[in-house]
Amino acid sequence: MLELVWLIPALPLAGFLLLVVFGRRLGEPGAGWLATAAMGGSFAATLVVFLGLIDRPGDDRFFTQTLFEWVPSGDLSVDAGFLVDPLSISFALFITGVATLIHLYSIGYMHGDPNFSKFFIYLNLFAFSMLLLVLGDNLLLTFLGWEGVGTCSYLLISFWFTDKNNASAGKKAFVTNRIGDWGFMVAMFLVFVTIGSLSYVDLLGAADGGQIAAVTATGIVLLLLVGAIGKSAQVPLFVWLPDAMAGPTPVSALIHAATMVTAGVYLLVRVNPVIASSFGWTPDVIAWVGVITALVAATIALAQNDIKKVLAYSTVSQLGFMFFAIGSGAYVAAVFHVITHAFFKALLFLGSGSVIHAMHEEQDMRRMGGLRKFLPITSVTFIIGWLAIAGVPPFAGFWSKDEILLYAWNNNVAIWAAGSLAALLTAFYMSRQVFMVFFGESRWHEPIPAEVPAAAAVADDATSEAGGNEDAEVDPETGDAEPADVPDHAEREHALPADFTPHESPWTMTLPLVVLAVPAVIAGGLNLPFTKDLHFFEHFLEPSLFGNEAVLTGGAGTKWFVAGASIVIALVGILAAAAVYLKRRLSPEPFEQKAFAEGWWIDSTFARLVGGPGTAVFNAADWFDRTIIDGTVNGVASGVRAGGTALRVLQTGLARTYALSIVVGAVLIAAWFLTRASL
Amino acid sequence: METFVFLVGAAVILAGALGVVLSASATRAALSLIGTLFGIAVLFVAQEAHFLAAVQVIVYAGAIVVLFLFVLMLLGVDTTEDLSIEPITAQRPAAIVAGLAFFGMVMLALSAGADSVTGMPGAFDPVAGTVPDIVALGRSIFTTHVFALEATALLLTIAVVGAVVLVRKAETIDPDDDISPQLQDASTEDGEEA
Amino acid sequence: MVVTGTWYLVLSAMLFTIGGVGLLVRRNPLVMFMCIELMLNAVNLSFVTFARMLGDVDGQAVVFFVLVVAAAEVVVGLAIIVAIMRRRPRATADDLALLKG
Amino acid sequence: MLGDPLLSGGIGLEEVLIVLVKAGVAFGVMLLAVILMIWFERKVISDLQNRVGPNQAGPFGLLQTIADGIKLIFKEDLIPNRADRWVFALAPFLLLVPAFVSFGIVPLGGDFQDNGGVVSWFGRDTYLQLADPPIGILVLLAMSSIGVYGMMLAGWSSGSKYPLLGSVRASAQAISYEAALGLSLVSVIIVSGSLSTHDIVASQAGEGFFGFVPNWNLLLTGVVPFVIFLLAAAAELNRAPFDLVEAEQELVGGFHTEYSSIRFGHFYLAEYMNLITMSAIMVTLFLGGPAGPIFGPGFLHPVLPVVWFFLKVMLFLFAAVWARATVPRFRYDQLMGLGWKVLIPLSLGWLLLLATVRVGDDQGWNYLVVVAVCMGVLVGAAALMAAALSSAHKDRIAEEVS
Repeated sequence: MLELVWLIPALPLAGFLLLVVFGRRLGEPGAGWLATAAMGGSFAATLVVFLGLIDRPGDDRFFTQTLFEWVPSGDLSVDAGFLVDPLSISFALFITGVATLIHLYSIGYMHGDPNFSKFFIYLNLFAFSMLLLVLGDNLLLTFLGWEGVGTCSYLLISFWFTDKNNASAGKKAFVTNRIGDWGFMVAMFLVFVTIGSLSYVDLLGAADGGQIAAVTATGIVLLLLVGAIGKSAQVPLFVWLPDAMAGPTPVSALIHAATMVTAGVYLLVRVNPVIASSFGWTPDVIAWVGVITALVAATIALAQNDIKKVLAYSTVSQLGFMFFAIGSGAYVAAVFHVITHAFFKALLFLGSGSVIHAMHEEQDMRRMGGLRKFLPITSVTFIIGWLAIAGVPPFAGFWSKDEILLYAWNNNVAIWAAGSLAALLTAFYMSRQVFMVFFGESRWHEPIPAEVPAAAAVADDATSEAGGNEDAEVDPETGDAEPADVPDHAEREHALPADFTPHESPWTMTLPLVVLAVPAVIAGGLNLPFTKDLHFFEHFLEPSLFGNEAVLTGGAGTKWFVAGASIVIALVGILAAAAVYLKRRLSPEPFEQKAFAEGWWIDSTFARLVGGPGTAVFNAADWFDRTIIDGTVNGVASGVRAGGTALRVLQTGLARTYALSIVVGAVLIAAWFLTRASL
Repeated sequence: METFVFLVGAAVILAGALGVVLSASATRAALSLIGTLFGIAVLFVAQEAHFLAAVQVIVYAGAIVVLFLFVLMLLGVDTTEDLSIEPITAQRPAAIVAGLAFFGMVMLALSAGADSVTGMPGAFDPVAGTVPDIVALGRSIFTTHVFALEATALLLTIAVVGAVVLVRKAETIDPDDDISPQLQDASTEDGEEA
Repeated sequence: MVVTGTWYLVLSAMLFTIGGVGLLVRRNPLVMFMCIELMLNAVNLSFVTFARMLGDVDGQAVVFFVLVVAAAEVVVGLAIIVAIMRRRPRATADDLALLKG
Repeated sequence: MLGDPLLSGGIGLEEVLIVLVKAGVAFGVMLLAVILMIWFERKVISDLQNRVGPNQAGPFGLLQTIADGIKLIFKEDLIPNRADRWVFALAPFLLLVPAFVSFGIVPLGGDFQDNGGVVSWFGRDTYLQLADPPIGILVLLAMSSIGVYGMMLAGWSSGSKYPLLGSVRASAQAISYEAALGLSLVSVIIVSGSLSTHDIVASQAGEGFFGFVPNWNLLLTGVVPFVIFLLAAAAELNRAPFDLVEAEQELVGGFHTEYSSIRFGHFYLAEYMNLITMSAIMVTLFLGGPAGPIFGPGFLHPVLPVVWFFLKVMLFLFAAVWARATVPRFRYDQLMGLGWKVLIPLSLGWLLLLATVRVGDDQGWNYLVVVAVCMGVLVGAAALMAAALSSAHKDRIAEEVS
């Protein structure tokens, strides 16, 4: 059954190709159904492969399928092939599963969009790229998928590209990702130079066998970390992800929950033997990157008013959790969290999409409230997602987060402390969101509070303005990017009619919510901490980890203490939020610091850097390009032109002259051969 | 016997060739060309290439030169060319010098390797006549050279289509042609045949 | 006196030279075409001669293909000439010098 | 099977003499046949039209042709002022010579039943035909393509409009039908397995179906090539119903309008020579030539094949005259349409069919299946072509209307 692995990426690819050809003809909703069917088939294929995999004995769960030799070039020979092992198949499972649901949801969400079929083309291509990334049996194939998801995210984020902000958000994601890609590529070169192959089997085998020097391994891991930071939106390259909210909500769910952003986590977990053979401080670097990201993003999320931005920063924060899990050696926990996060974050995003849909594209939480009554299904499922992410047992998020914190404690208490703080903030801002959106009074006819528009404009558009400056990075000549002069909600104020009431979304949108809510509740069962026998997931992943999973030193007491602390933290966060936003006992002012709202000025710092010294460098490069490179090229061209002008006289246009020259040439050739023959 | 045939054939060939080059009228040139082609066919027969001789007559004399004559007649381009002038300076002496140089080269090569053609002798002996040339030729063409055969078939088809398209276009561009429609019809038909 | 292959080859060279010179000195495109045919025939003759000298029928096979290609060439070439002549009656090869540099 | 046994043992005086005699006999037979054929045609047409015809010169007017010839010789020989004299004089011979050369390859007699067509003259074995080149039947094609020059140059060199039109018509017609002629000829070659006319006749000499149906190519090739050949030959010969070249109402006298006296006589002669040659070729290709039952006393054995041959040729000659008397003339576009759109595709298709059957024989395929499949393919191709033609026709009409 494992031989069917090629079907997993092939089906979305087929869907993509079919839609490219017939998409417009199929129209709405046929194109969507085709894409969904392709994804569903892919999910089914993944299930089959998964069953085939668990059918094998534990140490035999490592299967490669070579399709053809892809890049034969001297010493470099790269096959196009797939690698099936517990790690890749776990990723493939939740990717195809969640993607199927998101496809389904999109049919409803994208209803009436003029580019309906194009959206599904991109979605299918995205899913194909992601599966290639995960299932590829060598770094180059993974890189292909890596670039593929980058391209697709660019296309999807700027799907409504007629709006300048959306377009620049897409560009920002693309450019930021380039930095990470640079790291990935250099890492690949290093790998090839070191072991002469790019295939995972060789790389992991070499690393596991201790054939890679610690220096080299550290270099590879750090470079891959750069790639992962770009793709998985870690500090300092996380700035693109919140802007990526410009895309349609299903895209946000697909990119931020299930797939693209987890690529970095996948990559680092995949190369765990390399991490193991690097210097001892390397994992700490990863861990600190993760924990700082988790904290920074969580603080920023506190002060956001856009329903999707909150979720975006929360994603960044959760990805930070996964990173410091990897840094702490808790690979299983990291992947576990990836999976639970995929479920509940997809649920939350789709839920927010449903809310936005109901509110006629209104995204400002200050104009929502009390939606519980109007959107029963959405609100119930959203609340489940909230409880899951906040870390309330027995919802899925609790188990994975607890596991991570446990390993963090085991590794370094400082990291645990910072992580716990991040968890507290998570519980707080998520509760804030839920209370603002679903509880309290409905506020959609109220104007935004008087002092807010300016602040909100700053807060809301800080990132998009920076997006404009990112734009400047791409094109240095238009240094003064046009600021977003009209705040979005000012336009929307007129969009809602007086007798407006929110309405529940169609079934294609609510069905995925309900389906996703189920694993958001129970996915924790994958890896229960109580006894060794309940560590299903850990056992399953074992063959992929080469025994590099950290070993817990503390006893059961530590476990219970960390778990208890997690529960307390979650409850404190929720209660505090309730006090501030539900009961209005406390002013929200201290929580919504300007620094938080402006994202610690990271974006604007980037913009200033790029706009100041950066521009000078760009100008220098521009000068070099124009004068030296163009000069060389043009010089050659004008030389050729001068020669041509001189030789033009020979071209008389008279056929007989040409014929004469041919005869002369023939005579000369004959003479040449005769002299050679006589020698 | 072969000497006689060769001498007569060579005389016809050279006379015809000179006729092509020297006669001012294009029609005379075409008639001279027929003479040359016949001479070649005769020499083919003298060298036991019977099939090629027949094909030479059928294709060259029967189709190609007929085409020339058709074009000459229909387009009225049979103006006698004034051979006493030469618009391109020094073209004529240069041509003669180059031609003689080429001929000299070939003669040199021939004298260097007279009667000693290099290469592996094949099994086909046309003089002994054990295998009729047409059988041997057929085998060669339909086994060793079958791909080339298909390619030339394709080439012919393309050529015919191309010729028809070329000629048709001119018709639509220039409807006030001085050729009567009937004759045009005939010329198109002829183009298709060859 | 025995006729050897060299006789044929010399004849072929003479024919080729005459054709080549004719191509260079004549201005009527049709006659130039005929001169090309002369050259092709010279080559054909030498091929048949070689076929006999070497006892290899492939020389004849080549002639066969030359015949076919010559037919194709004439068809297209004459079509082009017809197209040109309809626009510019009595044009010689020297008048068709639009491609000069 | 390698040509005439006469030449296999070196060439001496006897051989040269025999060949000269053969050439003389062939030429004599041909001339005599033409003279009689002209008389025969006039007589038969007269009978068909219910009148008497030539009856003054000699018994039954047999000498009428000779009288006409003498009259022609003594007429004034006119050469138009604008004519290209040299070509004008050459043209009739370009028509005449090929007609005779073609006749040279026709086996006139010989005992094909017992003796492989070999006769003994002066102690030498030979065939009763002027020449048996290994490429035999291709000579026919080569010569008929030379004949085109005769018509073409005759019309062109007259320096006059009607002959030019006539010659363009005639040569276009000849070239067009030559393709169909050649293709149907290939069918015969496939069945007989040789290009030599002698071998073709020999291959038809054997015992046929059921013991009495002759083993003729007419049947072996499935009649269709024969019909095509017959039509194409009529067109090549400019015989009715394809005698557009001499459509007096349109073209005065065709390409030889400006010819008079003996030059005109040459054309006349060539025309009938061609007719007879073509009939003889058809007999050779399809009706087994001189092959036929040999019986009776010994002295009859060399004579009977010649008789069979003569009878078969007479069949075609009569048919030609009959057609001239009864069938109306085609229009020029009909003629071209028939040639290009019917005969050539049909003969091509039939050729493919025969070739496939041949391959099927070699491979041991089921005969019926092969034929059925081939027929299916051919019918499909015909339908496609009919569709293409009709749509092209529609396009042309639309173009003309606009």
